[in-house]
Amino acid sequence: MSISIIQAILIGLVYYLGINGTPWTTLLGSTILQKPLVAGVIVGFILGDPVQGAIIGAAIQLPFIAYISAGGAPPTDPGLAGTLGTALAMAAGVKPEAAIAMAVPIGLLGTIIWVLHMTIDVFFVHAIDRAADEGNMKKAVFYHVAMPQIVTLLLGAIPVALGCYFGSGVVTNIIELLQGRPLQTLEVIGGLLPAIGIAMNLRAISKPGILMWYVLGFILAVYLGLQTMPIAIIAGIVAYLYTDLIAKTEEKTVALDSSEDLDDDFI
Amino acid sequence: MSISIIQAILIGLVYYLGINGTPWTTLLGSTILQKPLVAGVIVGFILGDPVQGAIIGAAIQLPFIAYISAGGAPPTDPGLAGTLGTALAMAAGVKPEAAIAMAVPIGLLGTIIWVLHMTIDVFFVHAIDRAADEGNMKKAVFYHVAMPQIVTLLLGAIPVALGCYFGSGVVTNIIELLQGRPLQTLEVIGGLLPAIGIAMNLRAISKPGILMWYVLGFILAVYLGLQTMPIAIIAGIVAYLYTDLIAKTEEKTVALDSSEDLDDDFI
Amino acid sequence: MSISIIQAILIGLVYYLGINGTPWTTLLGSTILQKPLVAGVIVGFILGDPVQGAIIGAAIQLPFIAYISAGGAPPTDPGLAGTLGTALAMAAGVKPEAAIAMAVPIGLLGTIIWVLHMTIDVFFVHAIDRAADEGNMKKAVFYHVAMPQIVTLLLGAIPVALGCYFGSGVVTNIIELLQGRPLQTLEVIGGLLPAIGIAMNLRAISKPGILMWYVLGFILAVYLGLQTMPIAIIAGIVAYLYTDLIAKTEEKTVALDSSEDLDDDFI
Amino acid sequence: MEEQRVKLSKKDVLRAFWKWTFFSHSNYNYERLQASGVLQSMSHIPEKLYPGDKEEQKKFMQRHMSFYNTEPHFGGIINGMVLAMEEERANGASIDDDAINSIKTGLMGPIAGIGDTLWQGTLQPIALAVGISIAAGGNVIGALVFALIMIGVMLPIGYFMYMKGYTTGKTGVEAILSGGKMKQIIQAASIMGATVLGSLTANYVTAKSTMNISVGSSTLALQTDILDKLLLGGVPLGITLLTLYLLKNKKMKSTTVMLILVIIGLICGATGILG
Amino acid sequence: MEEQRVKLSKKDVLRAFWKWTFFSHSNYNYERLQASGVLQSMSHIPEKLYPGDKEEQKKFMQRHMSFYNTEPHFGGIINGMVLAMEEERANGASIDDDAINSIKTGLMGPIAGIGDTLWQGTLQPIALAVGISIAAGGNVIGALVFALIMIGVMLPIGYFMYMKGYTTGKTGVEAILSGGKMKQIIQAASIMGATVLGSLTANYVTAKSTMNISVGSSTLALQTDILDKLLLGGVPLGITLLTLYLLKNKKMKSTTVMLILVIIGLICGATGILG
Amino acid sequence: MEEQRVKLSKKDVLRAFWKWTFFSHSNYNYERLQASGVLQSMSHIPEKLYPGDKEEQKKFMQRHMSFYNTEPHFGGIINGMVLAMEEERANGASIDDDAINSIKTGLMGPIAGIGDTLWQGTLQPIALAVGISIAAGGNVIGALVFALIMIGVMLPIGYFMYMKGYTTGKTGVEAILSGGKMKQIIQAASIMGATVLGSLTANYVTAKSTMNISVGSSTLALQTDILDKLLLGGVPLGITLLTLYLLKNKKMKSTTVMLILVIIGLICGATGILG
Ligand SMILES: OC[C@H]1O[C@H](O)[C@@H](O)[C@@H](O)[C@@H]1O
Ligand SMILES: OC[C@H]1O[C@H](O)[C@@H](O)[C@@H](O)[C@@H]1O
Ligand SMILES: OC[C@H]1O[C@H](O)[C@@H](O)[C@@H](O)[C@@H]1O
Repeated sequence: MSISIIQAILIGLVYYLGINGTPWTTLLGSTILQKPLVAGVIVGFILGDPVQGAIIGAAIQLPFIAYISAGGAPPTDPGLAGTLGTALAMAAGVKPEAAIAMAVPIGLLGTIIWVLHMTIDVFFVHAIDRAADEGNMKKAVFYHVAMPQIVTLLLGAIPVALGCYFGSGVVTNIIELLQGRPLQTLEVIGGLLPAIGIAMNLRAISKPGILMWYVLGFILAVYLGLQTMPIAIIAGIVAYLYTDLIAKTEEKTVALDSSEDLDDDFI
Repeated sequence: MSISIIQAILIGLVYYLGINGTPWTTLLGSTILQKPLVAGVIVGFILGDPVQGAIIGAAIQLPFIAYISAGGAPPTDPGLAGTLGTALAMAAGVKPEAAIAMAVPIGLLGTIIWVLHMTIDVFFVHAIDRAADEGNMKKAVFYHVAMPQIVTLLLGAIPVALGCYFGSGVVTNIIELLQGRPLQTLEVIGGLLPAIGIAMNLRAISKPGILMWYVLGFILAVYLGLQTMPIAIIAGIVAYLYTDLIAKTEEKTVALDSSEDLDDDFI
Repeated sequence: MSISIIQAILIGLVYYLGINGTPWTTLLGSTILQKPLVAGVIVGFILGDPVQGAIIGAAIQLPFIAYISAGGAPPTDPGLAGTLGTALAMAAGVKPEAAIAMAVPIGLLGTIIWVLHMTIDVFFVHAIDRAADEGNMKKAVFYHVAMPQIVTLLLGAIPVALGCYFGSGVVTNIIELLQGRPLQTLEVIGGLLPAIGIAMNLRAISKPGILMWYVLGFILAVYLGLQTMPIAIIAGIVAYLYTDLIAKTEEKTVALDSSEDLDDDFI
Repeated sequence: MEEQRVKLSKKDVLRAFWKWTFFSHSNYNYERLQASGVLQSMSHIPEKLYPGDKEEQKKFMQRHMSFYNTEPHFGGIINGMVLAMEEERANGASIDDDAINSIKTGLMGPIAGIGDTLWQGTLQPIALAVGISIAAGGNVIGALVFALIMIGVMLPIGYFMYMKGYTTGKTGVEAILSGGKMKQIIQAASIMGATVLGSLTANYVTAKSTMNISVGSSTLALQTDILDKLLLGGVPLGITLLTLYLLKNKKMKSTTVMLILVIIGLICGATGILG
Repeated sequence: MEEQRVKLSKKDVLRAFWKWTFFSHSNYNYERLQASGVLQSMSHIPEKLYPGDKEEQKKFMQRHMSFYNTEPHFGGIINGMVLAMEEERANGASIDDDAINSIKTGLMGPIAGIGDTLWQGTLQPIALAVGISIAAGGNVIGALVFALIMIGVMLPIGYFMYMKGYTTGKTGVEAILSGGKMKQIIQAASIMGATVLGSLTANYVTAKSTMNISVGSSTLALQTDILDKLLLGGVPLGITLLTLYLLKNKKMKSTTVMLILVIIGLICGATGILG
Repeated sequence: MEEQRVKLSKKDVLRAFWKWTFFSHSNYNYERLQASGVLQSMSHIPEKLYPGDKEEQKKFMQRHMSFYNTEPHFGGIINGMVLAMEEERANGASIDDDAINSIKTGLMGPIAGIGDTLWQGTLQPIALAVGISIAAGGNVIGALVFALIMIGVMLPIGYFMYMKGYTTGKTGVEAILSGGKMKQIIQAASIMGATVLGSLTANYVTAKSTMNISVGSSTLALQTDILDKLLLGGVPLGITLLTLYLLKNKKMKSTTVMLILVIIGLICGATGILG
């Protein structure tokens, strides 16, 4: 399958819209489009096969399933993996497992785009500072809303469109070359990568003892074959009951402490 | 299959014996006979096919599985559904699913019998009042034990016997007419009805937070395929351990409170 | 299969090495060799078929799975069951289930050897007492390390070797005779016997309420088909969280008590 | 201490227990519910406590015709207690009609709540589920197993409660009821009951959609392709929670709610949304 | 009490909420992150609070260009609060620049932590898992279901938080944050999140050995004959815990850790240890 | 402070640990159990502490021939402690024979209880279950896996305990033992152990009825049609609880109970009730 110029540009647009901060309900809209699960279907639609897009997108989503982007520098870009990755995988006609292996390095490239726009946007902040000194709100709004979008659009959509248009042939050849053990090795790597997102996420919520719950979730899923939704519900209920008990114990201490304060006051 | 007069009368008797308050070990005996699960087998036995009776009775039991009768006016009468319902279903030779759909409206009719005997029995209470004023214990006992039973027997056994004898033909015809989508719709309704008993029961035991345990039981049953018995045992143990922890926390407060009282006394 | 003299002696040696207190890392080494699971493979190896030894040994291990030897008199000897039992079962070519039934009475015989060496060793203690009175450490060490081992070696290895050499024919004949219901009955008995080890173990850790956890483990294993390892992990985590909550409640009491002591001091 | 003139024999108490067990609801009625059941269960008592004293016997009878309604097995503890109070009263203790009556009316409600939760709310659905699972395949033993579980558990409880009430008397029973242990048992039983009701919902409320959705050329089964991925059994769960909401928060009568369910079933069944 | 001169209408607050919701990250940058997002979300406010007063309007603009970064949905509570403070200030309350600024910098961190845990750490992986399970078989609805779950949960939260912040004001928000209930919610969400991450590890991290071991004549499959008996999925679990260890205890950058995993995968894949 | 004259080297302590580990039960006997094991483990110590002083060396030997029995791995903490006390004593501290002896007899019981629970009661059955599951199919690695788990866990524990005892000394060990943490560990281990024993009962105690019941024309299999519906595995559970009852409440000897089980098995097996 080859990708036409129009298709390549549309896919570039999808990538742009999935960058944090495009004027969708920021983060809610853009992070949804950023997901390979979602972008995959749309790319598939653009390429004329939404069903295949859904399958490839769902596969590419896997290594990013627990990806968490908090503040600073993201380690990889699910948005690029989901758009360019899906497009090239569909063009090369590879299996979902191979699509994962292709999408992961593509995701890493995406961080370049992130660094660029996060740097260029600094200029606009300074422009807004000046607008503030002038008390010119219109100008401030213009520099916040319009300018960065143009930059991000150029920085995002163009490389992706080019990648789609010129990349598909190259990638098909590469995939050809990798048949057999090399591709299998890429699949092994693809199987390990979700560990990063999960571990980063775990680090973010890490508290003493939290690993026990993690292992519990793991054991329940492995040995009982439970999917994520029932485990989430069970865990939510048990967590509530458990923390409620802890809160009950601590209430007592607070009650105790305050009553002692009272004693002190009386003496 | 047609139902003979003798059979109809015997089934009427079974219904009578399942009305709360017949001189069986009240509630224990009568509520057992009242269950379609039990009445079904007996009706089947009377009609010459206990095995089919067991199957139909177990099916009709379903919408009444969590039925709870506390004090006031019951919303439906499992006793009538289990006796008349089983008899007519067997006579019409329908599948268990259709038997449920037939039994449910029959159950609703039963509340009429309940209202009647609960009203008529008021006369006997007044008669016992008079006996008390006379200090006549024999008469009081007679009005408590014998009279209401005669009334209940007539109110209960006769309509059921008539229903069995004359109803079977009618019901067979109706069932004939309902084949296809209508019967399927009745089955849909039958599938929803256990929700009532369950919800009434939940309302009766409702406390803050209790719904979480309900959902937990639901998830465990749905996703792990656990039957009621293992869930009951697991829930019993976990509930004990959980409430024990709560009790331990509260003990402390009590201990704390009382020790503070002590302090007050000393000062 | 017949057992040669050399093989019989080697098996006797394996038994000796599995008696508590042989100069292996005591208890750690000897109790490992004492297990039919381990001894079975070694005996199989000696008899030229380690795979069959593993199968028979694993089976004979079953009735001893929760066997606990604490201090006093052991009720049975897994070591003898695992060595002589495996050897005779392999010689007779019986199925694993029948091997269990054979090994259990053999295990009971082993307690005789235990009683003998525990009694004879008393002499050496007295000898060491005398060495202590003389301040002769060399002699003390000799009586502790060397002498009891010679006795245990003779008491243990000789009967086992004889049993292996002469027993195999006898046992094969007996097994022949027991075909059918008798052997089946032996298998029934074999199925009941693990209850002893489990119950002794439960008795050892018995605390109020502990049986609830036992039943919980049972239900989880029976209804969810969980193996021992996942149950152990789940139980370990839940037990930690549960006891931690209890500890939290009790801390409060301690905190309370001590703070009250403080109050007393101040007044 | 005053010497005791009349004493109920073990047999007297037992007879009262059995009569209560057999006839408590014999004359169940809208006006005073189990009132005459209480009286009849003690019909042999007045002659024992006030032999020949017609006046006191008459008063006894009148005393026990007041409104009464409780769960008979657990509530037996009240009946037993009342019997003990009557005995003391006959022996001169100053227990007036009010005292006995207020004990009855004060305790019958809470104990009915406890008893209904433990019995109808927890034990009975479990025993029914077991019985159904045996009987559904055509096994006539299912009904018997259900009956034996119920009788085997409830009769001993009824006996124990009645005797406990008689031997502990008024203060004892109040101590039991206000103690933390009782609170914990109710709490635990509620939790167990709710969990069991959850499993009953999963096993016995059925509602599956048979609708298909066409997206372009492919067809999706609403139930298996979407709803089941979201939450297995989500529809039955939702319907039961809706029912609870109507009953509890909207305070609808159960017959009204049943009608609503029937209408929902009619519409969804006829249109093929459910089926 | 002083009479209130200027008052923001419900519509003013709503506009600020929506602008924040749409444009918070529009000019996201390394120097001050969401700074100009805060200003732009309130671009219609200065003219309302200080009609015609150019000087105060300028000060307002300068005030809100300071470094700001939080999770936008939960963090809206801060923005709402700031709006309320600005309103009070315009009405003469003695709230100086420092007060407003320190509220923003003091709360943005903790609330980002809470928000990210609840949103990205807990809700999002669950919704993704549901979406993937639908989509993996070629069902285009999967993406939609994911999107609807996210929007359906997060938009109401964002709205509620912003309005809560505006109506409760400074002291109210601090009370909420320091209360035991908030602590419990975070704790419970962390536990739930960790458990869900465990199930994700089980379902999505894959590493199976294809090695065989020969013992004498028989051949053992390392994975099915030994490792699976020890602990099902032990290898993926171990790899994830190793990753966590490198990230958390060794404080490695996530890209470094990714490189390490790639190398492990390369070696194990090429040698056939995993495959 | 007095200057220290003799000091045990790290190597002395290590030798004592290894001798204890290898030979503790070498001369296990009915009269004094591990008594001479304690002495022999420290056979190189007297010459070190009292070089040339025959009298003190003799006393040392006599001192350590008293009754001793504990779980060797966990109990090493006592041995280590005793070694430290002997060293202090040789350096003039006023520690008499009684002090050392009472420490040994006072602690050996509780620590044996703890150790046996953790080791034989919890770890060993789990490791055996893993080993059996591997070996039952004819895999010779099962035994090795079991051995490695046991050694890998127990040897480090033994080493840690001995060294802990030596370095912390008397007061330290008592503090550890009376601390809440130790209590919690035992409690948690008991709970884990009991749960594991439950799963062992389910997996390894087998008792199935082969009886059929005829009701009219139909035949019911007692096991699958009735018992399994009531409670899967109810018979093995009941038998194990009966065994526990006989052992614990009836205080029967384990051999008696074994005999009873054999008789039950004989009767039920011969009559075909079980089979
Ligand atoms: O960490 C707070 C916040 O930081 C950035 O704004 C983004 O990465 C958000 O997704 C995140 O919630
Ligand atoms: O609610 C108390 C009591 O009321 C009535 O007597 C009956 O419905 C009983 O089943 C119930 O236990
Ligand atoms: O009970 C303490 C201890 O006693 C004996 O030494 C042996 O049975 C050991 O296995 C056990 O640990």
